[in-house]
Amino acid sequence: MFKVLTSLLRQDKRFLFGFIVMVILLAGGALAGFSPHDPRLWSVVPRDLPPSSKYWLGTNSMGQDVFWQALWAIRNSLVMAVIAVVSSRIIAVAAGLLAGYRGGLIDRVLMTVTDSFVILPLLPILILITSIFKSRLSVTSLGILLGIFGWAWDARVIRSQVLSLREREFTYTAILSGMSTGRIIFREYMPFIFPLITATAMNNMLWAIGMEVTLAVLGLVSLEVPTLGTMIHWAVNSQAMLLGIWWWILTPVVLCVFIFLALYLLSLSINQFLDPRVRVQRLQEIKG
Amino acid sequence: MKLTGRYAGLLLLVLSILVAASSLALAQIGPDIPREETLIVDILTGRNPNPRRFNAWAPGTTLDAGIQQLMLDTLWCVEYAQGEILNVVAAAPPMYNDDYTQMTVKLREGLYWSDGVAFTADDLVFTVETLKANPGMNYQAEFDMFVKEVYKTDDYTVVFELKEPNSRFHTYFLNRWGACRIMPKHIWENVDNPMAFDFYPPVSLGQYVLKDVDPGGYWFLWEKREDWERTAVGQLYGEPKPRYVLFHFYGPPERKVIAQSRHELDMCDLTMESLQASWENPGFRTYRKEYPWIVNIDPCITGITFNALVEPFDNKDVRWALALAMDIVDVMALSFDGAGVMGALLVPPTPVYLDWYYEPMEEWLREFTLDIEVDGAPFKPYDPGAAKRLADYAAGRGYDVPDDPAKQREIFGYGWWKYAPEVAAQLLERNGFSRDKDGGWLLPDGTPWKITITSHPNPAHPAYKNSFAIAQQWRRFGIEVEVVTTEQYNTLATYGQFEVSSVWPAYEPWGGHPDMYRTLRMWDSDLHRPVGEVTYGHQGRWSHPDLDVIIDKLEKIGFDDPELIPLAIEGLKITTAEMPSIATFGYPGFVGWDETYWTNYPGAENPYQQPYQHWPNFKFMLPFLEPAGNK
Amino acid sequence: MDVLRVEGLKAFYIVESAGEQRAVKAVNDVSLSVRENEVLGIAGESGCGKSTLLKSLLGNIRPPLRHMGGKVTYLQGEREVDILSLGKEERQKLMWQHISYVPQGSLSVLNPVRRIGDTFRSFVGAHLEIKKEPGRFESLVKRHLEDLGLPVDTLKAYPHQLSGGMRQRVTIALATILKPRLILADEPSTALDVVVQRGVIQLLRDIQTEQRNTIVMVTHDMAIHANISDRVAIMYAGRIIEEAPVEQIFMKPLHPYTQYLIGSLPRIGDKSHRISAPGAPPSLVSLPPGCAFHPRCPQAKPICRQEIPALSLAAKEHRVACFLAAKEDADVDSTEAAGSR
Amino acid sequence: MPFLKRYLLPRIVQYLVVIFIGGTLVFIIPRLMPVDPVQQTLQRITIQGAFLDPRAIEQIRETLLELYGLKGSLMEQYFALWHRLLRGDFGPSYVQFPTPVMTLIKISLPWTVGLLVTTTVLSWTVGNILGGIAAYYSHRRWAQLMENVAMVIRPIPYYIIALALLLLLAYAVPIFPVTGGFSIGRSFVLSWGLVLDILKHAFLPALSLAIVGTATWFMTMRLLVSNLLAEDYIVYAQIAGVQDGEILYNYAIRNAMLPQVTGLTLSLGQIFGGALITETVFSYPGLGTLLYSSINSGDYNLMMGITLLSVVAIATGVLIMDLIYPFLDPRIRYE
Repeated sequence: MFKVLTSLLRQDKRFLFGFIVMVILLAGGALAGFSPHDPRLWSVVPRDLPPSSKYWLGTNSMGQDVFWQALWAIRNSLVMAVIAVVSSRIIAVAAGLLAGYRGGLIDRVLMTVTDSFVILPLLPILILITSIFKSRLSVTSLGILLGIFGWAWDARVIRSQVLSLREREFTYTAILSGMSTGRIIFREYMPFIFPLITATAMNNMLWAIGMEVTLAVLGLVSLEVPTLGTMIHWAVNSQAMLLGIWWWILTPVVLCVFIFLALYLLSLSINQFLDPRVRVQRLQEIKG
Repeated sequence: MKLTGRYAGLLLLVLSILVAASSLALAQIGPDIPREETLIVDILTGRNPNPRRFNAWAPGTTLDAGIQQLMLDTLWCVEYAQGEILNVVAAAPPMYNDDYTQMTVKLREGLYWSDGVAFTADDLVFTVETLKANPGMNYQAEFDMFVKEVYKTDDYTVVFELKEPNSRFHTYFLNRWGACRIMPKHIWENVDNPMAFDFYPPVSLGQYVLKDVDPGGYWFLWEKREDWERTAVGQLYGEPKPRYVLFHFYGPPERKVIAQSRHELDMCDLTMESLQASWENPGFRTYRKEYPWIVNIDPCITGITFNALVEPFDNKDVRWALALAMDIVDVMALSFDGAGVMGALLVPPTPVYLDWYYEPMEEWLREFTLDIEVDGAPFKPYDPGAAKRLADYAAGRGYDVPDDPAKQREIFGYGWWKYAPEVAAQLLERNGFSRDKDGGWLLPDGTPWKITITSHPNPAHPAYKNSFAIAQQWRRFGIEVEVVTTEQYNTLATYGQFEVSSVWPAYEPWGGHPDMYRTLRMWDSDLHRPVGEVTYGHQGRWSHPDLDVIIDKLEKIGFDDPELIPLAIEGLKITTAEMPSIATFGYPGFVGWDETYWTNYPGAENPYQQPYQHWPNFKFMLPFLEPAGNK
Repeated sequence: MDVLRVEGLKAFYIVESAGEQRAVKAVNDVSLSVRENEVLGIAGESGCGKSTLLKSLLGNIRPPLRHMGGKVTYLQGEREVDILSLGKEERQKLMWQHISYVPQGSLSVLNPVRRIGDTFRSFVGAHLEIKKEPGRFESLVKRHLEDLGLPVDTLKAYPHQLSGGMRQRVTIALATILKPRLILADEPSTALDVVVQRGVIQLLRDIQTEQRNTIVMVTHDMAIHANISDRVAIMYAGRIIEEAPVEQIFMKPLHPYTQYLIGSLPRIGDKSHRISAPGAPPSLVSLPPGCAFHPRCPQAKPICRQEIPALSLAAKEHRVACFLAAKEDADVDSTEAAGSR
Repeated sequence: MPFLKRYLLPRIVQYLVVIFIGGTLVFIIPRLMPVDPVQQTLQRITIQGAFLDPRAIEQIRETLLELYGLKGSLMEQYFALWHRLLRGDFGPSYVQFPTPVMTLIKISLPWTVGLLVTTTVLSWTVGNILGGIAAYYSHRRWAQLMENVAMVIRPIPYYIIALALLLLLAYAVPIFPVTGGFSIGRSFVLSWGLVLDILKHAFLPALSLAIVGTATWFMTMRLLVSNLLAEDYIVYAQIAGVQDGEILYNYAIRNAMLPQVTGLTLSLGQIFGGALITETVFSYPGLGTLLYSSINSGDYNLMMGITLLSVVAIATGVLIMDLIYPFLDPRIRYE
């Protein structure tokens, strides 16, 4: 694993870039814990100051240090995205494996449900749901909520991979040698499915972060928890653009771009490293 | 690559055509509507998804895009800038008999509907009868409950016989931000289902008539009637100046700033931030030309309401402790950069109410004590110097603030409660609250105290900023606070499913009349319902036997009785001592006016009228506007 | 007359792994000439570089494959052209009318979403003005298919609707429609069953008879070479190690590797044990010094481990690169030896 | 017919299941909300009415529950819903009572459809073509530049892009209108001027959608095509000297297009949910703002109407897509 990492770092410039940006972002998120201010308190620093040596990214109209707010935002947004990714991966893997391995009626039922989730208009439904739970939507529960809606696509990808694996020789050998289903799946299939999980995870993470921003802009999440979305929400509603407090609005936007770039480039090169076909396969799965 | 080139060329062509087309006509309004004869104003309640519905008597119809301002005049109207009640369609104030079971209304003569039919007592009688007979329509329940009979004695006199005494029956026809409006009988008598009838195109009783609507519901264009003098406002104030009035919803505040920068919006409501962003707009002005810019005559008070049925807010000491844990200067600084008029009483601190209540009660407030001792003397919570502290804050922010204490009182209010966290702590501790080692407050049962404030979801609404600012105070005091902004905050409040809410801390009084019945009645104990049921009184679900007595007395005296004010003062003393809600400051109206096309808006230097375009009173302003002479 | 002359061609795959650049010497100093109207077979185990050689002959060198030296000269009419120094446009002009290509794996080389006829149209349209002359394309294709005995209906089909043999025939038809002087065929019959294979080879042969063109046939299958080739070149580890008329190769193979190759062929009536070369072909990344075959060669001598034998004439029309077979020609070009180390 | 049974039938079943799930979801979710439509209406009346007697409110409440059809158990309401839906009736809007939901949708739908169909199709076409070209000529500098631009634009929150465009082209350089669908006071008679006017008003929202849409399609297409470039049939055609344009369009893009067509269907279906944010930013008179305000005001019926319409539209779109897909991809037809 470590060898793979070093060789990717050395030979793939995109990977190197994505890796460095990601490491910086993660370090920033970890650093948030050392913030001198409670991120939910206002009036802790003078208001509306442009970036300076004292306040690296300036201060906002609520009297908060944008730098530390941004670190908290990275931390919370990434945590939220990771929770979304993990929970959606669990559902996707379970559904994909079950449907692909068992086939028959289970497959048909599961895939119909899956396709329904692919087709349902997500934004209106998410808005409906978040406006119910908004008060209780912590970073964790928002992550889980997004996870519940973000698995369908990838379950299909995993299913078709399992389908093709099932037809391969070693499955028959394994079955004939009396291996249990669980062992077959975990010992024999996982090595093939794991790359798929990593590849789809990156995209899912991007989706989750973007969705959080949209919901926050509409004011549908817990607004005092700093995330990239709530930072944008406060900046926009305090007219940071019109009043020229550019450091406040630009910080979360630039962070969004960097997170995206890092994840995108990482996924691109990891995919290429694993199997150049995976991406196409994923996209072709749409036609279902 | 040939193909790509062709596509790019095509795209470029389309683009340039569009840009060229755009630069030809910049303005939002079409070529047939001369800009200099048009007054463009904001719509407060936003897009009207059903723009061709003018049925003002069915629930749900949007009224503030012209219906209540220009189209349907009411019998009476509150004028809160001057503190009076105007007779609009009525020729005189209502006349009650001695036991308030009969009300007689004299109507103005010489009024005509915009389709040329004369307005008479028949219209009013028909309206009341129609509404009474159609469940679901506005005022059906009220008329059913009170009106025994309604008839005319001549073409301009209507008599209401009431089922039970009601000294304030006329207020159903008194326009504050809505009232029962009158239907043109000649149109509605042919309508089968008055609930479903759209009343489009509408017939107007006001000085303007609908010319055009946006099928998308973003704007409504009204044109001055040729027979404008045959209307109530025509008789009262003469000819309105703008030939067209355009109600136009632009969206969130930044869009209004943009529209004003292009001189496509003359009057609108802004927020503190968007107001600050508007200074570069040529011709821009605010209500006050200098800091704090805001409208100080809005008859609403902001603040925070406790749910008196939820522990520990059922405890007066807790409510007071939370009030004393707030620094009003910091609250106002955080929410509106200090722009506002603070008010300690649950009465809006507008000039007329300052005269009616704050002035007479000031002495009492200064001497008022809580039953707790500080340094061996009863604690006096009132801080007459709060206005000065706010003025100092504003000066520190670089704003131009007058030094004269009297001027400061006029701008920032009379005073507020002291910022006394140590007294607050004392109040809590004597009720069994304690602090953990980090200074965080624990409930008497030893668990951490966490308060949830439910608030308005719209960042442009004062309640929104206010609740975050108040949360900051309590958080600093050591209480864990969470602010939940939700569309449902009003419903939650009505069902009592909240701890602390930013709904209006007290119901608004009339605005232009000293009667406090409208406000105090809501704390009547017989209106209160347990948590989980809809309440029809104040959402805080607080009541007090002494206040019940005062409400009863108020109910029995008329609208012009000299006892009104003394009784109300007694009631306000109770609400002050009990602190069911914390009042913070008067509703700050951030109006933004563009003087490029129109001048003589009713600003602070000449408040001849209330300053809003969304209030029904807007129509009284139109005859006084002056064209600026720009083309 | 030589229609194609390859001189000292080198084409390596440059791969980067773990930060190091490595060269996979797939075509390593190959010289070759193809005469008019002959079928030249190129044989060798898989991974010996024969397909890469063909790619290079087509001028289809794209990363990670890189041209490291040498020339590929075609004779076009009176003109000699080096395909590797041509611009893209000029190279494309040369294609199909002069040089054509029958690829391996007929399903994947046909555009899956277009009908066979459309593929013919775009291939022909790239070289002939068919838009301005309505009917010219149709009659051309029809006549060509009829000549080859293929049903004209296949034009309306999609690739996946055809059987493997039919697809391969269609691919051959596609490659030969403009009557190229030279056809480069890469394993045209691999992956087909034996009966179909024979038909496909027969088709190629018929075309060659009919159109009188030259074929370079790459396949690992010696039986096919026996069947169709006039001359055969044997490749091993990126080099040509023996080149001779087909009878010579089969009757009198000189290189020990060729001997193994021929020796391992089944023969009717011969029940003796077949011997194939011991060991596996070397990695093209790190070739053994000297003759690349020496680790597997039972007769290897010290010189074989030190110097690379040059391809030299051992008999009439028979060239071989082996110190054992051509002792008289032992002086080795030292620069080339250095280049391949 | 096996095609019918193996291909068509499952898809039709799928279609019905999706609509069923969608309908059930949009029925359940709003009822979990603490918003009480009657309360919302009462609130509006309270705001608008001068002074309601508290006792009268109780009476109004009863009347409204009756009128809104909110009396009865949830099961009864649920069956009533399907009963109505089968007749194509979404019931009355609560907030705009008694105007039918369908009427409100009909007012807003043309604007949204006009705006979104144009921009979606436009950005899909442009994005796919540019993406294909950029992948095909990936080593050229301009292609790399295009990719970098798309990569930076794509992650910027759409809201910010829209707002920035508005500030730039309606405020800083005021060449486009701030809001609305067409000029005020213009008579709604079909004419060249009106069309131009509508185009002018739609330009900024369309541009914002097109920028983001194009960037997204661009990136997907680039990825698809660059993966296809190693395909044998493309290499073969290149060797055969087939012109780049021909290969790019008929080989690379034609093949990469297949998944993109499905993507287009899905995104066209989303139209019925309205471009919620676009319409809010540009105050465009479409379904998005209608949906958003219905959520805010607890107008269940309107919410359900729009969301369900959206579900039906997407499901139908996908079904139609599935039915014509065999014509686009010959491999499926003969499977």
